[in-house]
Amino acid sequence: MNHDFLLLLPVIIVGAGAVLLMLRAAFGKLALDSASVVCMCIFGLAFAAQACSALAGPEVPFKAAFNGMLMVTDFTRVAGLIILGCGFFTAMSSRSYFKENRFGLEEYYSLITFAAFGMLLLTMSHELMTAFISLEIMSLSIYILVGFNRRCVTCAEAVLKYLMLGAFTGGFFAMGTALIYGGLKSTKFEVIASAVATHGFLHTPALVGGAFFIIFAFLFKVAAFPFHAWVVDVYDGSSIPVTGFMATALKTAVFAIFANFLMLDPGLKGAWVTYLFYISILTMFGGNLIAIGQGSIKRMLAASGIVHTGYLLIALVAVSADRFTGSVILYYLAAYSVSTLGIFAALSYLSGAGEVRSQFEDFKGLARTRPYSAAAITIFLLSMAGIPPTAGFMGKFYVITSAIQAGQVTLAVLGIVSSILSMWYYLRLIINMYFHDAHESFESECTVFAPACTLILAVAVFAISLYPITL
Amino acid sequence: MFEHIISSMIFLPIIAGLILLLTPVTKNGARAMALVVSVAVLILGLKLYTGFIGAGGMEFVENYVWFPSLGINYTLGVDGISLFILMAGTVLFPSIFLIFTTKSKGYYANLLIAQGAMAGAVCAGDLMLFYIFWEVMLLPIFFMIGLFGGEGKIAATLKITLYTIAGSLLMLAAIFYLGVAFHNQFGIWSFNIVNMAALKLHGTVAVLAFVGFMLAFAIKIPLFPFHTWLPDAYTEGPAAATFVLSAIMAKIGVYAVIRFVIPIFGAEFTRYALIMAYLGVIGMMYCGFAAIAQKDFKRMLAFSSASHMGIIALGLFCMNIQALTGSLFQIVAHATSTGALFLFAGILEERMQTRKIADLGGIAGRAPVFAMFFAIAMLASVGLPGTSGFIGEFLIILGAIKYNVAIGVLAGTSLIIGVCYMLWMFQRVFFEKSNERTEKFRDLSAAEVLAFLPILVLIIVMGIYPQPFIKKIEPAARIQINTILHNMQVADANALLQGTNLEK
Amino acid sequence: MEQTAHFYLGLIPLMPLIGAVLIGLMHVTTCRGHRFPDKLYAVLACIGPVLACIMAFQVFTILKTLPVEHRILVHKVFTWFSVGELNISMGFMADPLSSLMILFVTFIGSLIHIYSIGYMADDKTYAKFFGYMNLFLGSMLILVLGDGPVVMFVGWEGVGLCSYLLISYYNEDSSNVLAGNKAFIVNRIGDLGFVLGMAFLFWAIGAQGFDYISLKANAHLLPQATAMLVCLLLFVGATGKSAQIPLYVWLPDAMAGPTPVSALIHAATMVTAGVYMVARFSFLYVTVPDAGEIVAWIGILTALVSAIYGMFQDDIKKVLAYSTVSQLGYMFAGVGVAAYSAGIFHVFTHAFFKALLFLGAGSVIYAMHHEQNIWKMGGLKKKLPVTYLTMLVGALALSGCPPFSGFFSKDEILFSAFASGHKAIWAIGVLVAGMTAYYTFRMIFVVFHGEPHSKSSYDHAHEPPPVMTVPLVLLAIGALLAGFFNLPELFGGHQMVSSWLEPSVLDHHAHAEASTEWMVMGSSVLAFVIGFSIAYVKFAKGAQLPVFTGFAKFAYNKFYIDELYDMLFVQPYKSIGAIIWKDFDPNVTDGPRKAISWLYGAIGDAFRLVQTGYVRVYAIYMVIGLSLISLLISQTLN
Amino acid sequence: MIINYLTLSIILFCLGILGVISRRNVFTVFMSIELMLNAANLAFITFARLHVSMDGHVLAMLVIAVAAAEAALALAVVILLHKHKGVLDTNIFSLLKG
Repeated sequence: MNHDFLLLLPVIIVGAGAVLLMLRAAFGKLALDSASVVCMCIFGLAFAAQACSALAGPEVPFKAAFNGMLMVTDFTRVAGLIILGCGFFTAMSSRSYFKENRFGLEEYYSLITFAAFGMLLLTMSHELMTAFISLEIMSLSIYILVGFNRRCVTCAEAVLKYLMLGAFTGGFFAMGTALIYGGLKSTKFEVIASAVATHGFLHTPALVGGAFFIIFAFLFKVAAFPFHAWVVDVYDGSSIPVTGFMATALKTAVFAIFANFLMLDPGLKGAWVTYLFYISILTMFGGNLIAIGQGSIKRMLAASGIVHTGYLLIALVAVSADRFTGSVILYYLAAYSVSTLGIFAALSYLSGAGEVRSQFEDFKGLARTRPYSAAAITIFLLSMAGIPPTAGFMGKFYVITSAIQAGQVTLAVLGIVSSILSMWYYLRLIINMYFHDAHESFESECTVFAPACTLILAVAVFAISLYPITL
Repeated sequence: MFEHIISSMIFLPIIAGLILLLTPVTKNGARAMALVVSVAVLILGLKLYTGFIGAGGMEFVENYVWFPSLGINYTLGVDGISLFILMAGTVLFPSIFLIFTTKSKGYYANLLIAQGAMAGAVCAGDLMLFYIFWEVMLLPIFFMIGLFGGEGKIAATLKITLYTIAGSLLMLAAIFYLGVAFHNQFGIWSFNIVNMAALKLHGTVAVLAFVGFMLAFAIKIPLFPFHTWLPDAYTEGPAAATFVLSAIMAKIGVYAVIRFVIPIFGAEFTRYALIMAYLGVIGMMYCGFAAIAQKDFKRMLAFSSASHMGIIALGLFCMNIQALTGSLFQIVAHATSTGALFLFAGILEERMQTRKIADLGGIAGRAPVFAMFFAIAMLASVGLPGTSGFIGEFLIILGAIKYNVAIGVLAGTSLIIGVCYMLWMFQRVFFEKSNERTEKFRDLSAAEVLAFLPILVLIIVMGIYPQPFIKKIEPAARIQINTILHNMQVADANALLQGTNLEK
Repeated sequence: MEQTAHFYLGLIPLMPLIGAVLIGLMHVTTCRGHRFPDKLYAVLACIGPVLACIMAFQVFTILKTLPVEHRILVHKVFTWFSVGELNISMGFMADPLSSLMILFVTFIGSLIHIYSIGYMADDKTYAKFFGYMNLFLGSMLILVLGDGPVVMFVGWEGVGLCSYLLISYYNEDSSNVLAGNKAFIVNRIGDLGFVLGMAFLFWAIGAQGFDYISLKANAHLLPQATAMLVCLLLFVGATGKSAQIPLYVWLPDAMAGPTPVSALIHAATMVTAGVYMVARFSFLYVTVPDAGEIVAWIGILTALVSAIYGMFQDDIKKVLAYSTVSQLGYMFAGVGVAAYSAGIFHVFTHAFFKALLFLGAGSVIYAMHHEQNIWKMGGLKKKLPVTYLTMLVGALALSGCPPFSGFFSKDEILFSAFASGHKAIWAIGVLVAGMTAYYTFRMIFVVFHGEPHSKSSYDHAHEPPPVMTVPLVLLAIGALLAGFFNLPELFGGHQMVSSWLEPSVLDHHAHAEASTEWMVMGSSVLAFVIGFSIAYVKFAKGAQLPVFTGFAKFAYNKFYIDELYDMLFVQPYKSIGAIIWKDFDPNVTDGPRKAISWLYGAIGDAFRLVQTGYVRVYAIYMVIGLSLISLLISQTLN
Repeated sequence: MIINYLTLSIILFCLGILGVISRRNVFTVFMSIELMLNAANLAFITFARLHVSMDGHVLAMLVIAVAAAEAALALAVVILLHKHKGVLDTNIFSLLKG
């Protein structure tokens, strides 16, 4: 019981912290800056707690506490670490961001915390309705964060698009849950696992349909190919730190639950491999093709996010369900999150008031005036492109290697090809930053937070690359 | 320090470069530091050279477990194949720092990083480690060309970077495949080059992996028809970048073919050697012909360099000891001669503010020392006996004749082709009447003379008394040749087997 | 005794090379500051050749003391490079052939160096000139002394380089540089033949050792076809270096260099290297007579063609240049019919009288302030008596008037051609002899006899200083007497040179009774007389610049061979380069890359259109995707 | 008997989908989404009846709660949009594209 409590501690900290922040803000007892500090403290504490708990290895299904609706494994532990880290750095860069864009409110931080709470639950949830609810907790907070800047019409448009399509998929998720409930008389994962193990996946049509709807919902959230269209606009519309948060933490959480659900049983996974195979290819190349045409950095990053989803799907296809550790997926997520968050942190203090600098052209000659920021951004871009010795390279290494090991040579080669294609737009930004003369001085009255965040993440890019995992 | 002599040769420059990048140093301070570091590396290199036995195996081996889970080790070592490329870089770098002064600190930092990375790529004994250095050594060049290049620099940068990265990423896929194949065959993970040789590869996937490797190296060398990035990059890039590209990086492509492709893909190599050889010799003639049409001396030198690389590549694929030793020797010879030529071109460009041959003339009268040095380097590059250029070219042609008469004869034409454009250029730049532009050409300063002397001395010494160098190269070359011959015998045996099967 | 000889062998080439390096360094280090006095350079320049000459004589005498079958000294200085079965050592070999060569090479070389002191006196880059000259002499000696084809090739290319440097010596004027380039490139074409020849030879019999001795020993192992191939390829090299058809075109242009250069390099020494090489490889050529046949024919045809050119030149040096080509043709005819000693003997005598003629021409030009057109001279006999007399000796020797040296050597060749049954070659040879006599004396008469054509320059003309005339006289004596070294039995001589060369060249001795020998000799003398008298009639009384028409015009323009080559080789080469660079490389070779990047961008733009921004449309995409997947699933279910 | 309820819920669900992709008014769209959710609820109840267990009812309750939250947010967004443009046509809000 004690142990269980320790495992839940991060969730509790985050949840309680969120409520606390909300209340303090409601009564106006909290300045914006201190709110950000508090938020960072919450994430820091939770992170510490998670790190401590992550030392202990065994799988803990909360039979007694939550009737087995939650389950903690190493996978969820590390996923939680990543999410909390993302939250921490988002809060950190938001502080500098709101120095220039003055629409920040204290609730902002509490919403981030709520979202993180939902994500943590989502990673741990071992039952469909729990998953649904935590998904909604996460999503609703994110919706609000996306539309947080009430004065800007694009934010409103973004939230419209995201909310509408999100709710739409939510409906599918609910329906899927209903179908599975109908088929198996329960929505618990282990019931599904045992059912698939005994009769095979295709035995009960209701299960097939339900799983299909649910996987569709996940694919939507991670912006896999046919369901990706929203992501570019929403990232573009929402404010930079939020975009960073969405791009990293949300993707981590959803991929965690996605993997958990898919790896319940080899039969279940085996049934979806073919579709995921094609979807991942489409996602990689579709993402590249969207990215190449973009003039705005945020849109480019959104599109490259689609590409990385493609790689993660490769990993999903490649990892074997019977001895699933998810180390590859998590490593890739960590590497990707670090570099993405890094770029968004840098953008959050470079883009200036009202995000005036959003296009490639606006960053011409950055290296002349702000060499260190330019260097950091370059590092992040190289990591995304998978150039050694960065974390991104090792991530690709693990993904591709596991794909080859799983016999998916085609997928591996196509993955490499798509990373060649992705060089185009990453290099474009580097070239703009370095090889042109500066039009402006990139002045921005920013606090130390976001630059510090950038620095830490830049170091992390190399640090993570040195951390070995087992396939 | 001396038990980790290679590591220190690799990381001393890299760390120095990073320090330069991250700390506010004046450009003169940067230059001084770069000079000191490169000289220190040179000293280490000389120590290594003197300590090198040359029995054919790896020496000065350093081996540390890095990623135990995947058998990726930090393995370094030097043998007769890598030694001279390593030394070429080590010897040539200080002279760059002596010569070029009027640039920002990033110039020196990038050069230092490139030097370290190239040393790493040459000494790496582990595929992953090699790949890491292989990619890292491109980055400084990317920034050098982009930051300090000419008008068309951005196009050139994009072209070279995308081209090379495309190649090397495909090689990466091949490397992963090798790793997995090794794991499947022996049950353990390893990317060690020596272990890889034990790998049994067959089927289309093996051929694809072979192509992946060859493509990366062919682009780097560059082998016809993958050379199209070269003229732009060499021409637009600053002199030092061009120097590094032509003198050392291209050679690392050649080196990599010997180091990786021959041992690992022996069967495929022997099967496709003829095609490669033809590509090499065609490239030699193609670029030689293209060179005569150039109005821009830097671009002309670029094509001439590509042309020579064609010959060097040819030497790899002739599969006999003379040709292989020849091209290994020629690697160093070409590094010295073409490297020097590009440095001279850089000086010309810097002082004359033009790259047009037509704008120049009569420099020999103005700057006899410069003219003489240039002439020596030029004669070496056209392979005049008594200079380093002759030995390698002669050996390669000799080997080519044995391998395939047609190729040999075509390779021989390099004697003529090279001389045509070189003399043409030399006449228009150094002879004839001087114009108001070249009137005020300043002859080499003492420092520059000092910087060039070692290169020129090397050119002459290697031409007159090459045996010591060859003695160090030959054993390693012989090992490679033996593996090739073994593969050929195996192939013949298989053919025979199939033949008998057909008879049945 | 032999030890000292070995010692010398290494040293002989080194002497001039040291001089070259020394002078070069001194020149380069001082070219910006104050110069060393020219005298110093002059002395330095002459020390090397003279010392080399003395040593060469030493070696010669030492060899002479040895018994005939042991007359061969080899001195391997160090292993040059050895890879696998290939083992090349930087070695030098003195046998009768090479010892004879170095003897007159160093002797004439020294004389010309001394001459140049005067001739180049008012030259700005005095030191450079002597540096090159020394470098040349060193390379030439390496060429001659080399103990194997590869070492010979070092000298071979070295002399080519020096010839290039010295032809384009006055490099302000682009035509000179072009001449230099032409020489270098044409030589390179020949060198390709040489290298390929070496390669084939090596893979055939080179494994046991790639120097002359072991090659000679293994020559019998060589298959006939390979031997043929090797001989022809080597001969290609020879045609390049010794200006034979089809590669003779560079030599006339090479006259752009200073006259001593023409005398030393393009008359006496370098251009005869080809003959030397063929003689060297006589052990190969004797195995394939057909190859010799080809050599002989090419030689005699070259002799004929260039003699025709020679009759119509109006540049004094061009006349001599073509006569050189023509004489070289004789030599090849000689070695071609396996009369190697005769060929070498002609090399020997030719060295004297041609050097003499060039130096004479040089002093004429010197006197006329660098006027080279013979039609602008005339009547110089009184002004330049020494030059006139010496040149007269040279002319007589060249045109084969007994008893001058040229007579004996040429006659030797013609006789062996006749005796070995090559009647046609002999006939052409006699014809050419007549033409030689004609154009030589045409030159002599036009330059020295008759009335001066340009008064002013005539008045300023004066005999050059003794430093130039003394070498002339010495050479004249040589030209006069050199023939007697190889006096045929007929005149009670006993062919010293031939018997001396016996051990090193596999001579094919054609024996014929005295009557034929008399006949042959008589015919060539007759030819001389005819040619001389025609020249006398036409020019002795002085003559004006003729207008050439018809065949004469055709010959005057050298049959338009240069233009032909330009059209056939140079222009195509350039245009191919242009095409590759302008059209092929960017569009074809680089095409795929361009296509890919364009396609990538294009599809990218298309995708941007699909991102309409209407949320409904996005929902529709999702539904379409859903329905497609569900369709697939239902496929699998059934 | 059960099957009818299921058919009804499927029909409702499809109507919802159709509404989302066919209607341009934000309000209608959100109503269609509610329709989909309610179809899910109906399915839950039906299956609860089928399995004779209360779980279905609980799940339905939870879904309703979530739907309510979503609806609240939706209304907020509607107001926000109306403030900006004065109309509720989704096609008006297509500034972000390409």
